[in-house]
Amino acid sequence: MDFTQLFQDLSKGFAAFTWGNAAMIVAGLVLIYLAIWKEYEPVLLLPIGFGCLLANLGMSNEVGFMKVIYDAGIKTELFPLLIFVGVGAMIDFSPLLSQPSLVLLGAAGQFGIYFTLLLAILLGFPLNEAAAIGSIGAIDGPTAIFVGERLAPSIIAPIAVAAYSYMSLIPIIQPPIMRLMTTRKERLIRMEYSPKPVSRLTLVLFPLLVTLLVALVAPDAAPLMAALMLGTLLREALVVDRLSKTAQNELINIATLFLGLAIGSTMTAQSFLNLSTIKILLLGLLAFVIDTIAGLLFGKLMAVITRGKVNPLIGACGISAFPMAGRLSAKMALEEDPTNFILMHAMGANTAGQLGSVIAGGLLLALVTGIGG
Amino acid sequence: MDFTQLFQDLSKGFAAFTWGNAAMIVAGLVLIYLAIWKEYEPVLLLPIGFGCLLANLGMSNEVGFMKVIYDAGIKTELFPLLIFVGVGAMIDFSPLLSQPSLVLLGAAGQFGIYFTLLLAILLGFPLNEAAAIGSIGAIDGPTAIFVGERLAPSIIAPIAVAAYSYMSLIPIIQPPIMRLMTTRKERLIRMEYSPKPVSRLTLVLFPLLVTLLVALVAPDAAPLMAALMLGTLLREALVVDRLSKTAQNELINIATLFLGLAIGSTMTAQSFLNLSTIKILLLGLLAFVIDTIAGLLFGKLMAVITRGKVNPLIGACGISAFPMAGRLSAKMALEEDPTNFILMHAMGANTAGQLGSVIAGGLLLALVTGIGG
Amino acid sequence: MDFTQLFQDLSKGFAAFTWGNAAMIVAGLVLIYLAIWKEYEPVLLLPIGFGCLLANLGMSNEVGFMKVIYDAGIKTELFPLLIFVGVGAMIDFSPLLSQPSLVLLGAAGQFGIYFTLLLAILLGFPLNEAAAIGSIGAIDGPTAIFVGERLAPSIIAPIAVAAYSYMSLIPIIQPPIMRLMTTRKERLIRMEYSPKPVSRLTLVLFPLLVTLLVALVAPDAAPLMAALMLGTLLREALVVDRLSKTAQNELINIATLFLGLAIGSTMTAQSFLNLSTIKILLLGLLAFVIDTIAGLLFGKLMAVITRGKVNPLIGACGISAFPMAGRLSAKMALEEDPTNFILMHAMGANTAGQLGSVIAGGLLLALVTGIGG
Amino acid sequence: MSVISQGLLITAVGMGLVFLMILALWGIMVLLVKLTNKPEVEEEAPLAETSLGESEAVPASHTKAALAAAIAVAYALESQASTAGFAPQQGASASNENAWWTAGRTQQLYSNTIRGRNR
Amino acid sequence: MSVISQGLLITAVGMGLVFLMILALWGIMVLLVKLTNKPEVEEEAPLAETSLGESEAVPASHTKAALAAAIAVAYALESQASTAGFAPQQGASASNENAWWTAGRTQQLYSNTIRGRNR
Amino acid sequence: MSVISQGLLITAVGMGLVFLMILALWGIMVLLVKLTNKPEVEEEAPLAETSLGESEAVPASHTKAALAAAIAVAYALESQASTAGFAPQQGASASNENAWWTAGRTQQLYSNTIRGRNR
Ligand code: NA
Ligand code: NA
Ligand code: NA
Repeated sequence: MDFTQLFQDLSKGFAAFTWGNAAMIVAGLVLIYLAIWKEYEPVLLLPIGFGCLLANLGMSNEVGFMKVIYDAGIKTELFPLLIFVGVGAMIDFSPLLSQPSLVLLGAAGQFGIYFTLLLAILLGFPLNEAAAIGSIGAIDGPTAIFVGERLAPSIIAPIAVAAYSYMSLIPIIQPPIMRLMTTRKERLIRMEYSPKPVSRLTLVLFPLLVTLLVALVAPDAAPLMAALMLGTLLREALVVDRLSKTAQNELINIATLFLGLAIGSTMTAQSFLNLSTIKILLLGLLAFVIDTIAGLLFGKLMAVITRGKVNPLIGACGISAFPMAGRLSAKMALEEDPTNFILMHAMGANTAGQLGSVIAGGLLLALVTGIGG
Repeated sequence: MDFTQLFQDLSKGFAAFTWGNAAMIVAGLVLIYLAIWKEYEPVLLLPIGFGCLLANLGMSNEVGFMKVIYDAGIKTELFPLLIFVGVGAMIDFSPLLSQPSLVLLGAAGQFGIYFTLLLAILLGFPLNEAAAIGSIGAIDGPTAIFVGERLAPSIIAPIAVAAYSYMSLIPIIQPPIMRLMTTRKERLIRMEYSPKPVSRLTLVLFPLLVTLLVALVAPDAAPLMAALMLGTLLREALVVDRLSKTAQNELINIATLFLGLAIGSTMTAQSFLNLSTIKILLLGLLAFVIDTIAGLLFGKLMAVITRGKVNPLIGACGISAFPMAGRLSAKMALEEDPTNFILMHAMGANTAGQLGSVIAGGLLLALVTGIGG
Repeated sequence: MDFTQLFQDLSKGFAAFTWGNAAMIVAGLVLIYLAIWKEYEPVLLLPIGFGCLLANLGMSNEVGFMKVIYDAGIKTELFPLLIFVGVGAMIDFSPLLSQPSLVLLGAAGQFGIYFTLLLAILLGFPLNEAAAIGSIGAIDGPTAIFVGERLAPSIIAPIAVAAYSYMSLIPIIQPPIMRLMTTRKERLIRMEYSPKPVSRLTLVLFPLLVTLLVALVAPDAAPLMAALMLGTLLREALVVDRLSKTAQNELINIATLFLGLAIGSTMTAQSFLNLSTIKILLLGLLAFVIDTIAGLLFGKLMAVITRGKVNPLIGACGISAFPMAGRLSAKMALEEDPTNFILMHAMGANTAGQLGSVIAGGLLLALVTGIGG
Repeated sequence: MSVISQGLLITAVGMGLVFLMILALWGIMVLLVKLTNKPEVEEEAPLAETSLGESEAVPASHTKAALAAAIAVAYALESQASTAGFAPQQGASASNENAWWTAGRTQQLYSNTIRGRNR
Repeated sequence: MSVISQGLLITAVGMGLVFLMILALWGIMVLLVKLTNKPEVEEEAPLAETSLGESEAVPASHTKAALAAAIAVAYALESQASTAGFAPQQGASASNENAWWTAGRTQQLYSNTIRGRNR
Repeated sequence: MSVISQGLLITAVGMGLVFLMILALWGIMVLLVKLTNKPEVEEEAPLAETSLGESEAVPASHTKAALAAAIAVAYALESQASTAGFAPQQGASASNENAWWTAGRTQQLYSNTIRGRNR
């Protein structure tokens, strides 16, 4: 009988615990605090924060049940896709379809991706990691995780944390930039409510055509776009309420909970506590700022071209971050003029940004694989 | 730097696209059209149609996330079984139990299976494929997929498509046959409402006894029947509402969505676009017709034997296709006489057909394995 | 053509059927009877009973779809953990937090674990099996399955059956012991309703601290405790209702159904029908009795120390068996005095027992691995 | 043996066994119903009257009750649509046949909901 | 080629392709809307009046109706919160723009629910 | 070492550690509650009165209120049954103890629902 071994076995929890773990646990607690008391994307930050705790208490994604969950949902790319089916079933594309020109705003809001990529290269990241960091600029959680997991799985944790944290910080990050970049006169611009009705046929054909287009031109984005469009199709078909509701509820809830836990479980001290992580978090913030600036500039351009028929504020929704960015732009316009409702246009631009983000993410994957691979 | 390779990588979506893919995409769109505008089994045809699109846009069941879903649910036979748990929880066997003789109609409606098998052999299909095609005659989606996947996984797509498409076409396929095969006088027959109450004990013991019987006599059908009877048991136990509702909702919805997608994802041009598929689709249609005829003939026989106490129309429900066939028969009787309600008897025969189909499917598996294997 | 083989293939169900299978099917039917008509933990005993039927009809956890389910959920330990997430989301720890001293009762109710372990060793079980049997004394299904599966997977079936059956028999097992061990005067003791409110911050920090403590001191219990505390966190966060409800409904229902089936599917005649099983079932019953006695004795001790401020009846809730034991204690007090409400205290002690059981289970794992491994 | 002979054999044996099993099922059901259901005294009518409470003139109230039942069943059918419920009552009771009859009438009235969306 | 050159190339090609695809999407959408939507006759106002039924004085009832609509939308928004619904109507119809306008007003009134809990 | 000695050792160490951990938990809980809960002024009684509004005669209204509360809780318990809820209030508040008391009374009245179906 070896008492030493018994003691070792009983104290293995303490023995494996490091100062780094303690620091990461504090980080996890901060995420949980932000989730609960600041209500920053709680459905994701809370599981991520709790997963971070677990990772630093011996339950990382490399052992036991967290490995099972991680392998089943992140490695197979299933969780982001399931979440996208649910998101798609929640998105109403009719504001965009009744004002197709808004789709252009969805392109401008992707500049941050490439700007960040360049900056990350300058900071010494290899191409694949730089591109993965750039994907934070897609400002869309599932896209960032999908692209990041394929290009650089070792830094998926800081990427996901940056993507979701900043997304939840949109109401803090964007307003100062919006005020700085637009004049009061511009923010007062009223937008005409388009009288064009959108038929059911349009709403059904749209997801099918988008899937087709993206699968042909940017096949690397195809799974993401297909999942998103499947959700939209379930929603607009009107005949499969059962499936649409399941996608919007059980499916997305379960996938979100486990995606959050799994992402959090990669945040071990040894993989997260290094200079790279800090760089990634800073670059991610920059990506958000650049995206917003590019979107606003493009919005101003459209305001000029249309001779003041477009309120540049909706340019800021092109970054994706659906639906927070859309709501925020409408709110900013209301702050200047309490009778100026641009919610519909903002949501149109926001859904355009969602599409643009997925497309840009897919192209990024293809380009990096094609050039760097 | 190799621009050619970059271009290749960017255009890989187009490069892999063939005319066959285009044709199959049209086929997928047709399924989606039938699902949405004709409301033919939309919860299945819509996912199948969308899966077909994906399969021909580089996302077949042989790569990526569709492979994950296919392997997890079709190869393991889990999806059809989960669906059956949900279906079982939706079936009320009391109409059948209060008129046990109706169960005989569930045997007659299986002739189509064997007739189709013989015809398929004559058309040159090997025995295993012929039997798999025959399983379309079970007129029950999960059974056809379960049997088809075991006997001939390479032709599972046309089998599933035939099974679900024709099942949704029941209101178009059956009425002419019903009018042709029965006289107006027969269709006017009223059926006595049996006063026999069915106790809870009966309803609980029934699924247990059926599981036992089938597992002993037709063990190949045991998983299917066990899943169906588990659902019924959850329903009739009355003490596990939680589980019964979960089976009828989340479980069946999620399984249905992914089963549809997975089946659709096998419909690649190279596996689907050939003469065999056309033959299978035609044979499947024939199976439905034969089943209906056999059922009606047996119904007429019962009408004679009981001296006009059985309306032959309910013979057409013995084919399974639960619950569409049952509703249709009742509707046909109402068309002749708006006060002739035979819904209960039709549902009894329909549930008998459900049982008969599973049993026949299991026996088919055993016989083909025993003789041909 | 070999008719003998055909006949063999058709009769393989009968051929494989043994008297042992028949006996086990009767056992399964008894479980189903208890579930439906006695309402003893029906959500678990019904699936276990049905799984037992399947196991003895050729569908055990070693073949086919039951193997898929077993491997996916029991071998990976996922099902007990998912159930714990749901249970955690149902537990209100505020009664315990407003009277922290009740937590002591959660320790006393674990004596049965070790007493049973010793007895099992005396009866000739090897150490790992004896400890697995002892885990029945945790009086908590997921804990017993988690510990049992790690220490002695071959006897997981009788352990699970004992754990859940006796847990459902709590209203029959405990009352006589409670009457025997306590005086009427003791049972009449009224407990003060603590006026201490519990803040949201407390309720959020509690699961986090418990996870931390247990992960460091009893890392083998960490997954179980983490799952339980995750559920509680989702509940108390108040900002993730979606996830909390999903955990309490879909997640726990699906996991419960399949856990039950999978456990039942291990109850084949050859693994279950032996002397060991009978010993295990008897030892399990003893574990429940000892746990109750120890809890009551500790309750009496607390009554003495606090000079009659603690009703010893709540000692019986320290055994876990949440929430049946808590309800039962409150009911016993009411039987003596219809105006004596101790439900809150009983629930506090009951949740303490839940925590104590998980901790004791984890320590048992560590000790047996450290000493015996 | 040729494939077609095999097919014929399978057909013969298969259909034979299907009928045998269905006959066995019939026997089991008859036996089961006989063993598990004792003859019950009629207790519906009084129950129905009691539950309705104010039934004065029998024919009138009967019509009203039938209408009320029809509406109730229609509502139930509608609300059960999401779970593809088609039976008027879960767990058949003594008033089984009336419920089915009413359901028939109701479905007739609401025939556009027969081919529901969610199945 | 250096990594930074690769990055610049990716940036140029990437943003170019993003704009190309978005332009393609624009074209598809314009075409799609044109092909699938026929010009419809106005039919909202009478419908609304009919459905309200008792509108006597137009200005007053209009205000009332707007208020009623706002409340209804607010309620709908509230109850849709659990599915993160943010659009006033599923499946946009002819009265699309009014609904959005009303939603805007409602969200203004209930601004504290804009950042809902469940997303 | 014999197996039984191992068992005794495990028992001794195991129960010792269980008690140690539970004691640690006790300490943590006491500390936690002390640190996170500031003393609050009584605010229940007026609140309750305000919410009920029309309480005139104290004894009578008290009984009525208790009855109303009991019914409400009973209803809540019933409707929570599907999620195995057993606590009278999610997220304990200042009126914690009253709620539990009421729940006790209610459970007594509806004792047949104590062993609910769905757990
Ligand atoms: Na973006
Ligand atoms: Na059939
Ligand atoms: Na215990």
